[in-house]
Amino acid sequence: MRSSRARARRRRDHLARVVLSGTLQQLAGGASELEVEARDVRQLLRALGQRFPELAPHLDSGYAIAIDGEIFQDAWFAPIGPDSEVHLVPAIRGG
Amino acid sequence: MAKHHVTTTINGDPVEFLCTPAQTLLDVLRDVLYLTGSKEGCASGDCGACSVMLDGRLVCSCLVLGVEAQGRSIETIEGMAHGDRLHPLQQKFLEHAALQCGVCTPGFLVAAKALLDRNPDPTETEVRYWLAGNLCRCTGYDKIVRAVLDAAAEMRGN
Amino acid sequence: MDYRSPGTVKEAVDLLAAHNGAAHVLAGGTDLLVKLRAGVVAPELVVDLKAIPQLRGIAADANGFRIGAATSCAEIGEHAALAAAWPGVVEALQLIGSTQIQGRASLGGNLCNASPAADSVPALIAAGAVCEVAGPGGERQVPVEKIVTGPGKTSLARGEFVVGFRLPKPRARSGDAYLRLIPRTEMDIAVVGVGVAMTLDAAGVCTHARVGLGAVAPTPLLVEDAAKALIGTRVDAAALAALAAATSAACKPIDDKRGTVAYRIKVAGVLARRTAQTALERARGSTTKATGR
Amino acid sequence: MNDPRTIGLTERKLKIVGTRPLRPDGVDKVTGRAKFGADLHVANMLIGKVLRSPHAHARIRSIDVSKAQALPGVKAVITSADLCDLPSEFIPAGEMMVNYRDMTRNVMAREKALYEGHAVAAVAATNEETAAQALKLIQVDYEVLPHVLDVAKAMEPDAPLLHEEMYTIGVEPKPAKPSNIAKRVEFALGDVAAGFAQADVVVEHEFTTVPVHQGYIEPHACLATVSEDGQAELWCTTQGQFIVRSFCAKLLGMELSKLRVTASEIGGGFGGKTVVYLEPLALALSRKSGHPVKMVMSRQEVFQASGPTSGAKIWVKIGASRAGRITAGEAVLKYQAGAFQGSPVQPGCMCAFAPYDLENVKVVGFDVVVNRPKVAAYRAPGGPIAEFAVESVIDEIAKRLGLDPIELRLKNAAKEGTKAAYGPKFGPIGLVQTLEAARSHANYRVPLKANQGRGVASGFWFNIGGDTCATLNLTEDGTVTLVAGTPDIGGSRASLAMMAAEELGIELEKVRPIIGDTSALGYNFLTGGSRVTFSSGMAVVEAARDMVRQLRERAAKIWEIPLDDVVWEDGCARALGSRSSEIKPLSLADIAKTAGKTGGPIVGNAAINAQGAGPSLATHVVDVEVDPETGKVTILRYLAVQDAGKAVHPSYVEGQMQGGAVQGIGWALNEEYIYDENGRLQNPGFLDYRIPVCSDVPMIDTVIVEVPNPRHPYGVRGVGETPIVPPMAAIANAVESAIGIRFTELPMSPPRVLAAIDAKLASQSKTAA
Repeated sequence: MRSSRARARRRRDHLARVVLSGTLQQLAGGASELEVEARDVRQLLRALGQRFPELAPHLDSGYAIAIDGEIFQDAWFAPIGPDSEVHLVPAIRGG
Repeated sequence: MAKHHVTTTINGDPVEFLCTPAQTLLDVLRDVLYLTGSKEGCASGDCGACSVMLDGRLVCSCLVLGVEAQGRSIETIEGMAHGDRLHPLQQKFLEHAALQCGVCTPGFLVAAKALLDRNPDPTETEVRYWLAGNLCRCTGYDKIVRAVLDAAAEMRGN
Repeated sequence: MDYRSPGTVKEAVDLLAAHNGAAHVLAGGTDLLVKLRAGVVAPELVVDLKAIPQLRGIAADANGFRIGAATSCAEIGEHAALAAAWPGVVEALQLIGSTQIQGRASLGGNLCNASPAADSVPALIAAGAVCEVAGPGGERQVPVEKIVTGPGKTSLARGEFVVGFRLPKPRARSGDAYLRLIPRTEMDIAVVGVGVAMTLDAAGVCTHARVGLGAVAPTPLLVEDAAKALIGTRVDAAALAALAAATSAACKPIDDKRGTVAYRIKVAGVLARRTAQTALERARGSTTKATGR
Repeated sequence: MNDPRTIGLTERKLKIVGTRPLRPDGVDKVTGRAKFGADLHVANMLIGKVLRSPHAHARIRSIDVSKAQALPGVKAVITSADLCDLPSEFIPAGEMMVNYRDMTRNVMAREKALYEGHAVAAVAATNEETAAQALKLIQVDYEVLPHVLDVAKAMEPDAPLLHEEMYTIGVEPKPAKPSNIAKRVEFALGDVAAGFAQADVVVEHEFTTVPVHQGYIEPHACLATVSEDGQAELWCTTQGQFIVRSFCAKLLGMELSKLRVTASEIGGGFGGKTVVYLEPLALALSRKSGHPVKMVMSRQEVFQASGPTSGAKIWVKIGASRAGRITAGEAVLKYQAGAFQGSPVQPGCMCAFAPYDLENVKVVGFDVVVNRPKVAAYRAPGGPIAEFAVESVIDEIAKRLGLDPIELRLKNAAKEGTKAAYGPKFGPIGLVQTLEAARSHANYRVPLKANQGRGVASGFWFNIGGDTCATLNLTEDGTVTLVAGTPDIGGSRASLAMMAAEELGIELEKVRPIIGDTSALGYNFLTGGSRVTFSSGMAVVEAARDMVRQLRERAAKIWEIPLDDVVWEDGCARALGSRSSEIKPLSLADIAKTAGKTGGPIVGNAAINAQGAGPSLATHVVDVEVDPETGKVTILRYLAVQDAGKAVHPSYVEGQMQGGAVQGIGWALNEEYIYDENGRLQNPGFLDYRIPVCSDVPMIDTVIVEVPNPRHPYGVRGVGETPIVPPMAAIANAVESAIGIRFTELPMSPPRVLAAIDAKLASQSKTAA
C-alpha cells in the first residue's frame, strides 16, 4: 500500500487516481492508472485532454465519470475528493 | 371513388355518414365520426386494438367496410360506460393496473365484455383463449386476465 | 372501387357477369380486406353476398347439414347439432384466426381464398363436404377437395361463387377431428393441418376413413393412402404408424416464414396420428375435445 | 448548482408511497377518450405519406416528382433536398451521442437507399387515396447495389460497403481502408489468460441472435403545423418531446424556441420512440404546403423502417474453479447497427459480466453496419443479447460442477463494494437478495415431469438520471397541479403524484399530474433508461420541498415568527416554540387562499441533472415443457424477482416485470425478422412476426426486493429495463434441462427445436448401433 507520506503529498496537490481500461487505455498510450490534479470533473477532463490529445474528442460527452463508485453524467462541477478513485465509464443510453 | 350514404346505429344512437367503399369501418369511426377510442395497430385483423361489436358479434372494425354498417348496430368503447358510471370491467382494469400505455385497452375491454355477456363464469384458460386476438406488449397479460376474472365475479355477485 | 349488396343469387351472378372478372365477392372479408389494403387486389366492384338468404344460416335435415357460404364461423360454432355430428369440422373452423376473426370469417371465404393452409378445408375434406356453386351456367355441386387448384387459385369459372356447403349425416360409430401445428397457441396460420374422419363397424374395425391435409402442398389434399392405412384395421398403433407414414409421404411442402420442408413432413405424420386417435375415441363414443388447439 | 447529495434517502414512515392507488389518468384510457398520436384531427389537414425504397442497397441517381406534384389534391412533395445536410459530428443530446449526418440520411435517403423501406420521398395531399396515388407517380432512378444483412459477412473485407467514408474507430493504428465496422470497443480488468489458467472447468460457446422489434401496438404518428412566420406546433407519440424538438429543429434549420412539441399519450415505446422518423417530414411538408400535415405509419412501415434491436454474433468463454468461483470471463460481441453506426454494443459489453464479482474480464465489441433499418434502443439496449450468452454459459458451468444454478450465482454475485466489470465500484445492489428470494420461492420446488425443465438467469441494467425539470403549481383552493416533462408510458403520473402528495402531506387526489409540452418546462431528457420514477421523482420531490419552504415562509410572515419556528407536517404549517399552543396550524388551502396577499402565487420548481441512478438487478426462474414430437416449447410457470430500491407504486413495478418477461418470452421462442435472398422483409406484420398472445403465457409471478438506492429521496431504482434481460437465457437453460440440448441460436422456434431433437436422436442411435 502507498506510504502515508506519499498519500499526504497527494492530498496537498489534490491528486485524483484515474483508472483507465480498454479503449481509453489504448488512447492514453497504454496507461492503466495515472494521477491527475483536479478538484472537479471539468478540471479532470481538461487535464486528461491536455495530457492525451487523442483522448480529448471522446471525453466531451461520450463518458460519465465515476467518483468512488458514484456515477456522474455531464456534471462538470461534481467535486473530486483529494484521494478519490475515478473511472471513466462510457455514457449509457436509455431504451 | 363516389361516397355512399350510410345510416346505422352506434352505441344506441342513430348515425348517418358518407364514406367511400374502400374506407373500413375503423377509418369511418376514427376519421369521419371522430370516435378515436378504437385504435389501428395493424389494419390486418392481427392485433384486436380496433375491436367493436357488430350486431352483437365481436369483430375487428379494420376488416369491415364502412358501407357494411348500413342498417346494423355497432358498439364501441365509447359506449361502454353509462353516464358517469364505468362498466365493472373498466373499473377493474384500473384497480388491477391492467393497463400501462393503454392503447390496447379499448379493444381488450370490448372483447372482455363480449366474453362475459355470453359466459359469466369463464375459467382463466377460457379468458386467455377468447382474448388471444388482442395483442398487448406492455403488461404480459397477467393483470388483464386477473381484472377480467375479478369483474366477472363481481358481475355474477350482484 | 364500388360496393353493391344484392338480395338474390341471380342478382349477384348478373353483377359479377356484368363486370367480367373485375368484380370480387365479399363474405366475411377477413382475407379480402387485408388484400385490398395491401393492394394485392383492386376490384372495380365488391359484391357483398351477406344479404342473400341462401348464403346465411345452417339447416339440418334427414341427410345432413347445409351451411350458408357466408355464415360466420362464430355462428356455425354455436350450432349444437352440427358440433355434435361433426366436432372436427367445427373445431377446425373455430381455429381460424381470433375470436374477432371468427365473428366474420366464413367457410366460403376460407375455401375460396385458396390458401393451402386454410384451417377449415382439411376437416371439410375429411368430412366429405360438397360445395353448392352458383354462376352464369346455373348451380352445380363440387366436392370441397376439387375447389382449390393452387395458392390463390380455384377451379371456379369466372362469375361463379360458392353458395353453400353440404355435410352428410355421419354414419353410426363415426368420429372426426382436426389438429394443426402453429408456433404460438392462437392467431397463427397453420404450419401443418390434419383432418381425419372415420367410421367403425360393431367390432371396432375401421370401415370408412378420409384424411384431409393442409399447408404441406400448393393445395389442401385428400390423402387416399392415409385413409387406406386405417380402413380394415382396428386403428391400432401399427395402423396409426402407417397413417403417419402415408401422410408424411403425401407432403410436397416448401420452406417459408412459417416452417421448413423437413419440419412439415415430420409433423404432418405426428399430427395425423394424434388427430386419428381423437377421431377414433369419438367414433367409439367418448366425446373428447381434440387435445391442444 | 444544487448538490444532488442533499436530496438523498431520508428514512420516515410513508402514507402514500408504496401503496396501490388508482392512477389519476386512468379513466380516459379505459373510456377511449385518451388521445394517442393518430387521434388528433384539425381543420384544413393534409395526409402525408412516404415513398420507401424497395431495394436493400441502391444508389439514388435521380428522383422525378413532377407527375406527383401535378396530381390534383397534392399540395407538397419533398425529398432529401428539403432537409438540411449536416456534417458528421457527435453532438450530445442528453445522454445520447447523435450523429446528425446519419440522422438526416436515415430520415430521408440522400446518396443511397440503405435498407428496404428507407424513406426516399414524401407527399402531402388532401386525402389518403390521393397521397397513395401520388407516391406511385414519383419516379426514382435506382442503381441497385449488392447488399449484406449478416453481421459476420458485413465484417469481411470484400463485403459490400455501405459508407465509403467509414473508418473503424477505436483501432490503433487508424485503418487505411473504409469498412462496415464502425467502431471497436474494449473493456478489460485483470488478466483473463491467468484467470483461465487457474480454472478447473472452462466452457465456451458461440451464440447467434436475430433482430427483433419492440412491438409497440401504436404505430408512429404525428401532426405538424408550420405557420408562415416559422412558428411550428408538433403533436406526436414519442418518449421524449424535448429530444424530438432538438432533432427536428436541427434537420429543418429552425430555432428551438420556434418549435413547440407536445407528447401525445404514447402507445408503447420500449426505446423505439426515442428517435424521429415522420416528424421532420411532416414539418417539412407543412412548411412547404402551408397546411397542417398528419402522418401515420402502417404496421408494415413500422417493421420495415423503424428501429428494431441488433441481431448479433456472441462468443463467450468462462472459467471457474471446482469450488464454483469464476476465475475469468471473456467475450466478443458483434452487433448489427443497421444502416448507420450506433448499435448498443458498448452497453452490451459493459452489461455482459456486470452481475458478477470477477477479477479477470475482457470484453471486445464491434459495431457493424448492414443493410437493415437503423437500430434503435430496445429496453436495456444491448444488455439482453450479451447476458443471454453469459447466463447460458454460467448455467453450463453450474452443470459441469454439479452446482445448483442459484448457488453458483450466489458464489459470484456482485455486492456493495464489488468492482464492476465495467469499472467503478458498486453502491448497494440487490442481486444476492433476488437470488435468495428466487431460491426460497415455491416455484423453485415444484416437481417436474417428463420433457419439463427449470431454468434460472440473472440480469442487470445500469439505469440513468439526466436533465429533468418539474413544477408544482399551488391553486387558489389549495390543490396542486404537477407538470412533469417525461412522457408517461406505464403509470409514472401516478408515482410522481404519489411522491408529491407524500412530500406535501396531502391526499393523492389533491395532486393533478400532467406531462408538459416543450414550452411548459425547461429541457427534459427522454423517458427511457428506466429514469422517470428516479429522475422526475427526484425533481418532483425537490419542487415539493421548494414549495414547502415558500409555504413555511408565508406562515412565518402571517404569524410573525422566525422561519425556523415553522415546520411543515401532515399538510400543515405548524408553529414551534413558546407560542405553538395558541397558533392554529395553516393548511395548504389556508395559505393558498391568501397567497396573493402574502407575496404572490406559490410555485415549487426544480431543474436538475439527476445523478446517482442505482442499477436494478433481477433473477428469473422459468419452467417449460417441450413437445418432443413437434418441438413446441410451452411456458408452464414464470417467476420474476427484481430489486426496485423502493416500489413507489408496486402494481406498476410488477407490470414492468411482467411485461419485460413476456417480451423476453417472445424474443426467446418466436420473434424474428425473416428476410428473403434479396434483402426484403418477409414478415412485416403481426401475423408472422409472432409476439406472444394471451393464451401463450401463464400468470407471471413477481417478487419485489427493496434494497434502497441511497441517492434518491425515496430509495428508488429504475425498474423498466432489467426485466427483459434474463428471460432468453432462463428459457434456454430450462429447455436444456428439459431435453438436454443447449440452444445457442434464437429464437427457439418449433422447427429449430425439432431439428435439434431429431439430430440428437440420430447421433444417439448412431453411437448405440
